[in-house]
Amino acid sequence: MIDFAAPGGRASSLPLLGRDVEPTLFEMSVAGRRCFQLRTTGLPQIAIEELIPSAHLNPSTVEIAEVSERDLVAHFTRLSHRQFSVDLGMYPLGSCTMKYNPKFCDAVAALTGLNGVHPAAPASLTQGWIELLWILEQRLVAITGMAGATLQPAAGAAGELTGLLLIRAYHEARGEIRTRILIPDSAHGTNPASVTLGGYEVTTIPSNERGLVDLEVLKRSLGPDVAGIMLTNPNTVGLFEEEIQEIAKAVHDSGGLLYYDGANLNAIVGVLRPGDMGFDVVHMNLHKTFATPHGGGGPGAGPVAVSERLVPYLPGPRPAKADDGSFEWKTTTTSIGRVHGWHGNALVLARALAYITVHGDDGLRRVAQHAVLNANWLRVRLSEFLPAAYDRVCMHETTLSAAALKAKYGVRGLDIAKGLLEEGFHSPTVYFPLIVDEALMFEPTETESVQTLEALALALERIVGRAETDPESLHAAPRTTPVSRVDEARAARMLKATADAT
Amino acid sequence: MIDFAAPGGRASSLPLLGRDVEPTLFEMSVAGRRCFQLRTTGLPQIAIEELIPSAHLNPSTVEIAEVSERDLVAHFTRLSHRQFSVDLGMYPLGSCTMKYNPKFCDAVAALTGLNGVHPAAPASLTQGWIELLWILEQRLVAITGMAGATLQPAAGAAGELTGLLLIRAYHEARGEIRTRILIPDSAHGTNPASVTLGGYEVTTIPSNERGLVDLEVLKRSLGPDVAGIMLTNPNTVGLFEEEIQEIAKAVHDSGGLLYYDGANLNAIVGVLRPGDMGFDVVHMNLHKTFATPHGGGGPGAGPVAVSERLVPYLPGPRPAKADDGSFEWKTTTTSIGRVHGWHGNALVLARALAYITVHGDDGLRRVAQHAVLNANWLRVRLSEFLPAAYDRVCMHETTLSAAALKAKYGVRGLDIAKGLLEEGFHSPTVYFPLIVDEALMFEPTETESVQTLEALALALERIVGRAETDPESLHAAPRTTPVSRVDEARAARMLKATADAT
Amino acid sequence: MADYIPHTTAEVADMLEFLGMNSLDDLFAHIPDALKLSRGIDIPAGVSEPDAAVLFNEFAARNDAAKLLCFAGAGAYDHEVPPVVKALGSRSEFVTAYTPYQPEVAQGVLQAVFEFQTLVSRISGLPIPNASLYDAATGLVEALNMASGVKGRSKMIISAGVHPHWRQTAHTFARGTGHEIVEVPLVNGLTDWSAVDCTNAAAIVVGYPNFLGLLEDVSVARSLADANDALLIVGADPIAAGLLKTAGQWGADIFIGEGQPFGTALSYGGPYLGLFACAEELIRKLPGRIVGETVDTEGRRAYVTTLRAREQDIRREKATSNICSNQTLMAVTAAIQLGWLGTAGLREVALSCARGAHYLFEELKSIEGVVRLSDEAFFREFCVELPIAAEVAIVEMAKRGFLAGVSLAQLCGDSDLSTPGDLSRKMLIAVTEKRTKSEIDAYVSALREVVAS
Amino acid sequence: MADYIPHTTAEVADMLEFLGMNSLDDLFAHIPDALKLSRGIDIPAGVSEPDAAVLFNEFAARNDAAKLLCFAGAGAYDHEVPPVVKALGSRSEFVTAYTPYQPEVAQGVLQAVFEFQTLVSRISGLPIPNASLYDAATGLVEALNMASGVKGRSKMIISAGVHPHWRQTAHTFARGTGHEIVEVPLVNGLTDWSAVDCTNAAAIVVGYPNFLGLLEDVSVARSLADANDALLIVGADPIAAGLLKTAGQWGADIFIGEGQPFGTALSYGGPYLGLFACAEELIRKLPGRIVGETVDTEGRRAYVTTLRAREQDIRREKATSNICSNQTLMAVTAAIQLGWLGTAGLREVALSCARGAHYLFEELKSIEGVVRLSDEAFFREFCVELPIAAEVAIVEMAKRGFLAGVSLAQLCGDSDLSTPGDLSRKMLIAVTEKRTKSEIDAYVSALREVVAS
Ligand SMILES: Cc1ncc(COP(=O)(O)O)c(C=O)c1O
Ligand SMILES: Cc1ncc(COP(=O)(O)O)c(C=O)c1O
Repeated sequence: MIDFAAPGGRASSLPLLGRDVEPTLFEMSVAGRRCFQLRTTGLPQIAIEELIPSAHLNPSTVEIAEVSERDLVAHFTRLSHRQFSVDLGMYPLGSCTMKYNPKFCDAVAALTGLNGVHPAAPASLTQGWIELLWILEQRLVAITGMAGATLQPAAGAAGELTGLLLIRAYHEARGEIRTRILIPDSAHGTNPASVTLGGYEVTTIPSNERGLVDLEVLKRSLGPDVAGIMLTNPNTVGLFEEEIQEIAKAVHDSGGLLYYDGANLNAIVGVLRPGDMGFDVVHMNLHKTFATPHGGGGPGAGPVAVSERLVPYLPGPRPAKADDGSFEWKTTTTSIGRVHGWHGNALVLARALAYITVHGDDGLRRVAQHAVLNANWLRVRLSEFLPAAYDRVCMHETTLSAAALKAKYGVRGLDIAKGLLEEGFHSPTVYFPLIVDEALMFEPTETESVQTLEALALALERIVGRAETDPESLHAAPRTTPVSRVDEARAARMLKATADAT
Repeated sequence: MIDFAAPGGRASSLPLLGRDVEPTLFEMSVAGRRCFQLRTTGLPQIAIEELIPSAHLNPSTVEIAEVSERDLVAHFTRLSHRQFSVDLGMYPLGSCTMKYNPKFCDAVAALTGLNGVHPAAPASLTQGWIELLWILEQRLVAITGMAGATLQPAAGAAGELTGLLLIRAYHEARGEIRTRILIPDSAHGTNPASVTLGGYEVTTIPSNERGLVDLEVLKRSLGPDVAGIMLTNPNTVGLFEEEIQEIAKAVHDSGGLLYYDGANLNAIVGVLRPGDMGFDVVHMNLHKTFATPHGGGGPGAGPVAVSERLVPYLPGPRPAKADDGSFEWKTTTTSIGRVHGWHGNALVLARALAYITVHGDDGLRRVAQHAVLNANWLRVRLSEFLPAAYDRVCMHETTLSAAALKAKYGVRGLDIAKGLLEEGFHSPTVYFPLIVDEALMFEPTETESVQTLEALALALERIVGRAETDPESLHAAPRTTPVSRVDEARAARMLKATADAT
Repeated sequence: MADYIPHTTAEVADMLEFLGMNSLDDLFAHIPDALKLSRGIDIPAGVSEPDAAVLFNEFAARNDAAKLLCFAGAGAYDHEVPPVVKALGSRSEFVTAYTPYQPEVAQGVLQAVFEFQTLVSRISGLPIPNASLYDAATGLVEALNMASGVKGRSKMIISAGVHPHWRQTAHTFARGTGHEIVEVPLVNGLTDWSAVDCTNAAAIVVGYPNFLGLLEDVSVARSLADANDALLIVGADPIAAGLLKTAGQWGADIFIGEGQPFGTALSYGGPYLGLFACAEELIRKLPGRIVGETVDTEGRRAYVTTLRAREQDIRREKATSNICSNQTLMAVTAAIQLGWLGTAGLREVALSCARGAHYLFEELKSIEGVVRLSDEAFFREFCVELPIAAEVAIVEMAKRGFLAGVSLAQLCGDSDLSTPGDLSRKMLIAVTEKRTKSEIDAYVSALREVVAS
Repeated sequence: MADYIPHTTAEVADMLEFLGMNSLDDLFAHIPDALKLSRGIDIPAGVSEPDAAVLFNEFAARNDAAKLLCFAGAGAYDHEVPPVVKALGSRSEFVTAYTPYQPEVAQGVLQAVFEFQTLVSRISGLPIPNASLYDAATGLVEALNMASGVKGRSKMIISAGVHPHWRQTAHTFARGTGHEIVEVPLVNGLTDWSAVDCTNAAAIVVGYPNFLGLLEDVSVARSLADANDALLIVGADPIAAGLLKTAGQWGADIFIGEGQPFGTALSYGGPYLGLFACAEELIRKLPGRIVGETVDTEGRRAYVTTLRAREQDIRREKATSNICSNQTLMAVTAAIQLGWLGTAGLREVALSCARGAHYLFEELKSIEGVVRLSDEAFFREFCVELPIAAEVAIVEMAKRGFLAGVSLAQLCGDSDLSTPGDLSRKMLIAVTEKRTKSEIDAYVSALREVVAS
């Protein structure tokens, strides 16, 4: 498949040493080279043809790549050096809560007693795991002010869809046919997509000029066909929906339920509870608020907690404590069924419980307080040269706009993002939420120090200065990274999704 | 102590993003910030003054540095990105045997059953460890063709001195007073230094024009005052001392003993044994031949194996098997005593046994064969544009000379070394051994592929080309590294060995 | 209480002063008081890491299953994960990275995922892979949604040989999409397609091997798909690609698979790795992220997430999938594990699994009362009927050091078409390359003892 | 047999052809045949990693000591090493790096060692640290060699309160250097300087605390050193720096210490970390490497190993030390661990050790027959005399889950001046910050049981 092989020992793709392209695993491959070592089984070496009918056997061979262990290590270690991460520096990414991921939680996940357990092993042999998950469910319920939860959803989006199916099951059980879900225009894209997959239609509620749900429009949109509303609070621009009680009342009065997108839970954990605001369903992104690492895009975990009236429909099985004190798995007959192949992203769940155990109630409250403190400090500090989209106290994140810079100097949000890479920071979230023109959303999280916030502010100040004096240099940014700005259009136009594509 | 604090979250010192200076831990410190978490002991909180007399208490506080866990992680992760390593690319460092360090051996060292054992725990509670070390001693003895060994020396140099003390003990027991040790002029600096610390005088034996010990001079230097000779074979220019049997006979005939510096064992492991060549003492650098990682300069391990007549003097305690099959520690009454605080660098020893276990006799032979193959291939390939110091078959490393380039273009060995850094390789060993003018010593090891060797050759060819056309660019190298060429003279002249030094 | 907050008291005071505030509570002043917790949340006070470690070590110690030699499978397999793969897959740059939305500083994850995609494509025999889904069960759901998006139909024909949890998950999500799911029963362990009405079906789904370990003749399903203009979805054990025909070779339009066997520990079921690939013409409906090759402004090869316009953040309610975070770290790990295995290693693992399973299958003959459920061809897993309840046998075998298998009754629940009759005495047994002959022999002896007693 | 060699058969053939050779044996043709092994070396054939893992897991399983609550010390202490320190210290760039001889690509290790040196300097109270030595025992040897180099004398006065293994090591190496070592006996656990003749001594060495855990009045040794123009070498427990006076504050010229308590696991005794620092004027005789700050050609701060002219590779037979590879990785780890502890943490650890040890010391009063050996001030370790042999007590305590301490007889061997009388019933007990009150209480109950039975 490959007729040449690249040197594994040459490190010129390493930012430490050069700027070469890193060969692919396939380019490094040499036929006959090997790396794997397996146990000596002592089994009779019967030919495969004697075990499996030839109709099933692949007449050719699936080629992987044939590299030495030395080259395998060099390749992936070098790739890791071409990758930004929380462990290297700040990610002020709004809506993502890229906080420090405690190594302690990794150590928990590395316990053989946890990661060596087969998911179909009977309850009697997995008491530790079931208890762990049972406790986690209790903690999440306490944190959100709900009555029960499922731990199965593997990420936030899966949690959303699960929550919507719970809302559906609730209405159906009451014989009600409701077809619409309200969503504010600032919502994350997963929300409308989940609504559709939940079998509902989306009705978009515009935000008012304060960046909040327009209560009057909302009330007008309600009706007997509305199954519920999906909100994030604080919402995706980082503002608290101050009229949440009125919203909840209006929705409940019309027979609808309230869904809480918990992506922004970091702003309120230990301070407020979605349940107290009137929400019926809450998903949590454990990979945000509870610091389980993002893994370059996953795995996450998106448990869903619900109020009393939705508990009967929760996916099963759920961990339960039997009368004799032992732990077991239980599914109600009214359950909507499973939403994951097994019990959810169990090791992620264990990490989250580790995080919660260390913090406790007081620690979690401090998390929210300092996350909000950092965001507001940054908002005020940045307002000296970059306008906030909404100029008042924010929660855990703050949304700015580069619209003025764009108008004046042709420097877009993206240019600022790329400029920030050159300055030693990951970029903020850009162009989300859609309701803010040239949005730049900064979420510092509580684990960054004020020194880092100040350094970020100074970097942004320099970039704004460059926008005035040398906008071209920002269009050309970043230049210090392993690759310079990549051609995204070409990637889509001439799709090459595998090394074999031509 | 520090009146400002540096941002931990800014990654501009990261080669991936920029070229800033990385702040020190002390610059990142903020009074009152904390990171550590300890167990809750529940002990009475008695004031220290009630436990320890004030004469012993420090009236002031030793200041460490006060950083958050997030900043601690960012700092040391970034430092790791400013560091070349085997896992990132090739180190063709002669005399160092920088081969791939199998992760399996790390996993062995990570076993709690090994690393959680207190060194003073009684033998009955540490049977696994003693057996492991007992087996390792047997393996090393088999590999070297010796009769017994000590595992205590913590590195090669410690092994050398231990070996010299064994030679001394041997002669002393025979009532002989011998004062000199012969050393070839190509020897590694630790050899003469160890000789002095062993209480001997060094007599230097010149190498002949073939890069080998001059047998005639050697014979002339022998006498009743010569305690022995220290040799490396293959020697430090990578050549096999072909007259080793004659050398051994001459030394033994005059009552002296032969010491084998095992730094170059990788060339012969499984193929030849120092014992068969006539050596009486052998130290091994487990961090070379047996692939235990160098750790940025240590820990290593330098076990010393000896022939029958030296066994009684070996340092103790040594692992032993009792009649009932259990394992115990034993010291002979004639032992020279301990040379390490405990049992040596035990986890390094465990790694080495893991390496030996996986390879076995045949695997180790393959190691030497392919190490020598790689070195010779590289020698011939490079000879197209860089002369070898000795133009014939070498062992596991090959010594070239940049003397001609220096004479012609003013490009020194050091410039070539720095140029190679820009090309994505670590540099070879330069200016060692001292007997070769502008020495460049390349040791590819068996774990590098021929593709990597070819890439290295092409890089060197480009550098030689630059020497001709643009020597200045080589004096200015390296320019792609986190720092450019450093001012070594200034470091020595204005010593600043701590952040507190002024 | 412990936390990871750097702020000193003095710094908090300074920061509040900068904001013109007096206390941290001022930050929340705009929130209705009625909503604020007065007594905190009802969870225990925090403890230090080493105190918490005691608790988690206790949890771990009470999972006896972790100490047993594993013969359980059912979609989760005990494969070798060597130290080198663990070391590379746990590099913190991969672990603590965000989704690679800024490609210039994310080439590490992007290239690793590109390599993963290439490997998924080869293993599936289909040209268009994605960057991963949550797991195989949700992968099935995505595949069904894709089929319905492509075909504009809602009837789904699913073999009862597809893993029961995957089918259950499909049923759950069908509540939202309104898909009509028709399950096709097994006869003698293999799908009996004879009675099923595939008219108007969007997709036909078959497991290969099916969850009982047996090798289905996928060509029958392919013919049915052709005859009814439906898509063929094959859910395959990716390890089988070392020996058996790929999904693509059987003519599948969509491949789904559970990627856990590629370097991910058993982990009590997660995080696992949903593998997904499809035919060229289905690309516009592909769920999830896809990494593509491109160049940077200097013409150097570079990678980027592409075809973003399909995804929920751009398409919003019109997207056919809502997936955002996926299982990237497991995908990176799978690329590493496959790089470790190489062509020969993947084949060797598959062969060793097959040999071990067939050896055990033969050896079990010698135990009276243990009936092998089918004599159809199987790969590395098979089902037996015991003279005692499978759950009892598993608990007894555990005392002897073995996780003997998976009880079908526990796995399937009550109403499952896949294995008619009394499920309670049926047990699924899997063998991986980690099991030696002597371990298998010991297993047989132990099981003999258990069924005899 | 397994190996990590990339060469395929075809590549080997090509390479040999390039060399004009026919076989790998040709590479060794210039070596006398008589030297070549015909049957290979006498060690078992190689096995795969997972097969080897079985063996090493068995070794590990047979070290019961690893499972016990540790009250053993004697220079090796069971301190908290948090996951964050393990994760950072095991980063492969640090682990697999070579000695930083090419500073441009070694700033990571160099800066970490520079930070380590700064911390050693602060903890020792002395301005010139080095980049580490093998361990404290060999550190003592280096200190003696340094003193003899500086003073041109060979008499060494060493308190018998210095760890017996350190003293034994000093005796061993004195065979080469010809140093005359005079040991000063203990009385009631503390050095009795009254009878020692220090004339012509190069150095006076004292332990602080001494190896019995007791706090020596170092000023007496300082006066003796002053009176005889000798150097004062203090071997101190570095954890004590969290509370007690530093070596520098006591007037030491040289500090040596065992750095294991800073982030290194017990590891059956190694690799550990020799800490070393000295007064400004001794710098030219400093053993081992030293990292210094400098600038690069662009004026950016940079680090480099410096004062190389002292070292063996340049000074050769004139060097006062032969050390080359040291314990860099442990030094880097110590910098990380100290960064984790910070000022408050180091103090807290020291305090917690002292409190735990004193609490246990008091509680032991309640056990009849257990005699505390001295009432002098101690830090975190002390010695008791048991009514039974210490080795027996330790084995019995192990059955109850404790590593009770260290038997003095085992530690010291026979002829040791440090604790006169019958050593066999004496046991050294240490307490670290990892031991809770309830663990200590349980220890006391268990010991009560053991000495009663
Ligand atoms: C507001 C909001 N909702 C939902 C999600 C989706 O969560 P996940 O990526 O875990 O599926 C995100 C993720 O960024 C988000 O920011
Ligand atoms: C030939 C030779 N001898 C001895 C040594 C010293 O070994 P160590 O650094 O393990 O003390 C070396 C190290 O480079 C060497 O190359």
